[in-house]
Amino acid sequence: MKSTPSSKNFYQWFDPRGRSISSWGFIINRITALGLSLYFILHLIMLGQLTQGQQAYDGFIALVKNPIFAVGELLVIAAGVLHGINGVRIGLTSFGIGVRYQVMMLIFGAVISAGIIIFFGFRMFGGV
Amino acid sequence: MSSKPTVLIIGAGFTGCALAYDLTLRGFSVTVVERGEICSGTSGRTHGLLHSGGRYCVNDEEAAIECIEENIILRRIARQCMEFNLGMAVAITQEELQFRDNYQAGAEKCGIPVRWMESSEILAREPAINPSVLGGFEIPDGTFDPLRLGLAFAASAKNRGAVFFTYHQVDGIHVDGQSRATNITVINRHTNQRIQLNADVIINATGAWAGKIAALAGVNVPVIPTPGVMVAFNQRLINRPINRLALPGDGDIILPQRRMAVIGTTSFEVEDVDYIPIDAGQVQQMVDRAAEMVPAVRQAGWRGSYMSARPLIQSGTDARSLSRTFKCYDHEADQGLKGFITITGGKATTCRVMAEKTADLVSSKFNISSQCQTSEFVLDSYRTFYFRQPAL
Amino acid sequence: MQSSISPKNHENALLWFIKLLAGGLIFGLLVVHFIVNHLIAPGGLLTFNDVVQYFQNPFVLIMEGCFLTTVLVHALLGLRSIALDLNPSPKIIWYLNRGLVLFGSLAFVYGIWLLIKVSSMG
Amino acid sequence: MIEITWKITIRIPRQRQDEISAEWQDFSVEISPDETVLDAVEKIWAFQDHTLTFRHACHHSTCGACGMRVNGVEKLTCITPIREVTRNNGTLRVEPLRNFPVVSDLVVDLSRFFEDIERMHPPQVATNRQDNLLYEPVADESANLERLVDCIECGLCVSACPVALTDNEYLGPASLAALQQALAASIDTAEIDLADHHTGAWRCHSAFECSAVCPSNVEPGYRIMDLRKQLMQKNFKQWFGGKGKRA
Repeated sequence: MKSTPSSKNFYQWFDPRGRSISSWGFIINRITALGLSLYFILHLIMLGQLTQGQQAYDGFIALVKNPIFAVGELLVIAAGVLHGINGVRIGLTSFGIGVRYQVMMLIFGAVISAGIIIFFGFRMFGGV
Repeated sequence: MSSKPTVLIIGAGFTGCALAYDLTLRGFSVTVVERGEICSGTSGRTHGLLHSGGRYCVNDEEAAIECIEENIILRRIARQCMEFNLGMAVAITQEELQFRDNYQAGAEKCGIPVRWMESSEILAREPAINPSVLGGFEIPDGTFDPLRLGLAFAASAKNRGAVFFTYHQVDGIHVDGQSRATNITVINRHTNQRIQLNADVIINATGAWAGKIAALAGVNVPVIPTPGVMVAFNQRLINRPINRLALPGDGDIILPQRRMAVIGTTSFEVEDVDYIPIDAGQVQQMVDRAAEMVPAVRQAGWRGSYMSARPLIQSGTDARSLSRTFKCYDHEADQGLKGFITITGGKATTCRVMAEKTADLVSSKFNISSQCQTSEFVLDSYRTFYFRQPAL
Repeated sequence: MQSSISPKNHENALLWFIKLLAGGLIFGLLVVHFIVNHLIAPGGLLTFNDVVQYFQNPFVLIMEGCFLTTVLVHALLGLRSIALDLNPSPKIIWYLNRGLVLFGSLAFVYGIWLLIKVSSMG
Repeated sequence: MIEITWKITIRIPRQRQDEISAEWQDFSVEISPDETVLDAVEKIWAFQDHTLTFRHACHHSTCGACGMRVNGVEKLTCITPIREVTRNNGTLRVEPLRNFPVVSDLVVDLSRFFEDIERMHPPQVATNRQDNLLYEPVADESANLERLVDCIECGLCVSACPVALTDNEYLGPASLAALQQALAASIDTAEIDLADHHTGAWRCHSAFECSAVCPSNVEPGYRIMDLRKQLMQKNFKQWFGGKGKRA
C-alpha cells in the first residue's frame, strides 16, 4: 500500500515541508555525510597524484586553483563544519545531555557554523 | 442444541463491547457490527467519571447502589484504563454545606464509603480548589479512559472468539413471515460491499441511535438523544474528580484525565445525533459554574470542547425495566417481533451490569442457565484488540 | 509478527560508541589539519615540495595516519547506518558488511602506502 | 455573541480498501473557525458523504484515535482548531497518517503499532512522578497519586519520523518511548535489550520530529535519548566495570 514504509521513500528524508526546525539538523547531516564521503574518496584518489612525481602533482594543483574548484573546496569546508558541529549536538544528546535544549543547540551551532564558513570564505576569496 | 447459538450485536460502544464479552464467556457465538471505530459514538465522548454513586445517593438510591457495586468491580477488572485517586464532593455555598447530613445518610444507606474533610484538608490535597471551600466528602470516584474501557471489553471478547466488524454500517434488518428478525445487511465501509449476516438473535445496542436502528426492524424505541457539552483544559488542575455537594446539575463536575482537566456537563434534547454543533453560550455558562469550584479553569488553556449524546428514554413507556438506570426492550414481548432486543440508556460505569442483565435475558431465551462471569477476570490489554492474531 | 522471532541484531552500543568516538577525534584532528593545510601554507594549497617536506615530520605522519583511520571508520559506519535505514534484507547486510570492511581495508592500506611513499620521496 | 462562519475547502484522498492509489476529493465546508479539523471531517461525513471513513472517539485528546496529516503536518484533529491551520476561503489537505498501511480513506492499520507497544510492557497508569519526564518537577502532594500515562498511542510520531519512512522494521518513537516509560516505572517485564538493536534506539537519527508533533507531552525524542544513555551506561559497566551486572 502506498504509504507503508519503503526504501523507495528515501527521497522524502530530504523533504522539509511541514517538518520542524530539528529536521534541518537531520537533513543537513545526512546530505553532508554523503557529500563528505564522496569527497573523501576523491581526496584519496587526488593525493595519489603525489606518487606520480612533482610535475604531475603541481600540474594538478594548478588545475584545482581554478575558482570553480575553490568554490567546491569551500563547500567541503562548509559541509565539514556543519556536520561536525551538528555531530557534537547529536553526540551530546545521545548521552542524554541537553536533549531539552537540542533546538537551541541546533540554532547556536548553525550560527557558529555560519561564522566559520564566512571566515573561510573571506580567507579564500576575500584576498583575490 | 448442537452448535452454539449465534448473537449479532449492533453497536460497539460500552454496552455492545461488554455484552459481546459476557455472551462470549457464556458460550454464544458473537458477532458485533459497528459503523465506525470502537466507541466512536456516545461512549468515546463521555467525560470518563467512574461513578462512586455519590452523585445519586440522595435522590436515586438504586442507581447509587448499582454505581458503587460496579465501581468496585471495574476497578478490579479494568484497572488498565483508570486513574483512581478517590474523588471529592465539596461544599462551596452554605446551602451545600447544609446538604452534608443528607448526603452522609444517603451514602451510608447505599454502602458508599465517604469521609468528611475540613476545608484545610481539602486545600492541602487539592490546592487548586476555591479557597473559600467550606468542607466536603472524600468519595471513591475515579476517572477512566473512554476508548480504552470499550477496547478492553472488545479485546477480551475478540480474544475469546467474538468477531468484530468495525466500519460496517447496518443497511437493513430482515424480518421473516413469522415476524422474526433473522438477518441484517451491512455495508462494509472500507470496500463499499454489502454483506448479509444471520443470527438467532439480534441485539440493538446503539444507544442514542437505538430508535433509528429499531425503526429498520419496524419497531419503536422511544429514545431521545440528550447531548451534553464538555470542555477539556490543557492543565491537570486537580488530581481527583471534584463534584459539587449537591444534586446533579450543569457544570458541577471537574475531573482529571492525563494532563488535562475536563468539566461537564449540560443537557438538552436533539433529533439528529450524527453531528451536534457546540453551543458557545453553554460552554461559557459551564466554565463559569466550574470556576466556582476551581477558579484556575479561567486561566487554563482551552484544549477541546465536545458533545456526547446520552440516550434518554421517554418515560411512560411499557419497556421491561431491568433497572431504572437503563432499559432493555424484548421486542417479542412489547411489539411481537421475535429475535430482536434493544438495550439502551445507562452509563459507562454500569456497562458491565447492563451487559449481564441483557445476557441473562438472552440466555433465558435459549434455555441456557449460565452464570455471568465478567466480574471474575481481569480484562485483556486493550491493545490486543488490534492484534492480527488473538492474544491468548 | 515481529514478537515471535527477534531478527539478528546489526547495530549496538559499541558500534555507536566507536562512531561517536571517531567523530570526536576527527573534530580534533580536523582543526589541526585545517590549520596546517590552509592557514600555514600560503594560497591555501601546498606544492609538491611542501607536501613532501611536510611529511618528513614523524608527528605529521602519525597524525595523518590517525586522521585517515578515524575518517574511514566514521564514514563507513555512518554510511552503513544510512544503508540500514533502508531496511535491507539480511543477505544484503551480509554483503554490505563485507563490502565495507573490504573497501575500508583497501582504502586504509592505500592511504598508509601513500603516506610512506610520499614521505620517502624526500 | 456573533457567530463567525468560514467557508473552506477540504481535500481528502479517497481510497477504498482494495484500491492501490487514492484520488483527491474536494469538499466545501462552512464552519466556525473555532471548531476543529475533526469537526469539519465529521461534518463532511454527516451532511455530504456518508461513505467517508475516519477514526475518532473521545474528541478531547485522550484516546488518540483521530491523528491525521493536516496540510502535511501530523495533528490530533480533535484539538486542532480550523483557524490555526487555514484562513477563510482557504484549503485544507487532510490525509491519513504516513508510515502505516491505509485501510480506507483516513483510516490506517495500527495493528503492528499496537503489537510493538504491547511488547514493551508500558504501564497504562503510573504515578505522577513516574509519568513525568525527568526534568519536570512534580508537587509533593501529588507525586504519588496516579494518572493515565501521557502516551495516547495516536501514531503521530511514527508518521512524522523520517526513519520510519523507509524502515518497516524500526520500532519507532512510540514503542521506544513506551519502553523507556516501562523502565521508569520499574516494570519487571520491560526488557531494555529490545532497544539495544538496529531496529531500536540505534536506528534513531535525532530529527526530533516525534517530539515536535506529539500532542501529549510524551517527548519520544527525549525518551529515546534517555534509553541510549541507559544503554551506554549499561555497556560501559560491562566493558570497563569489571563485575558489571549481567541481565
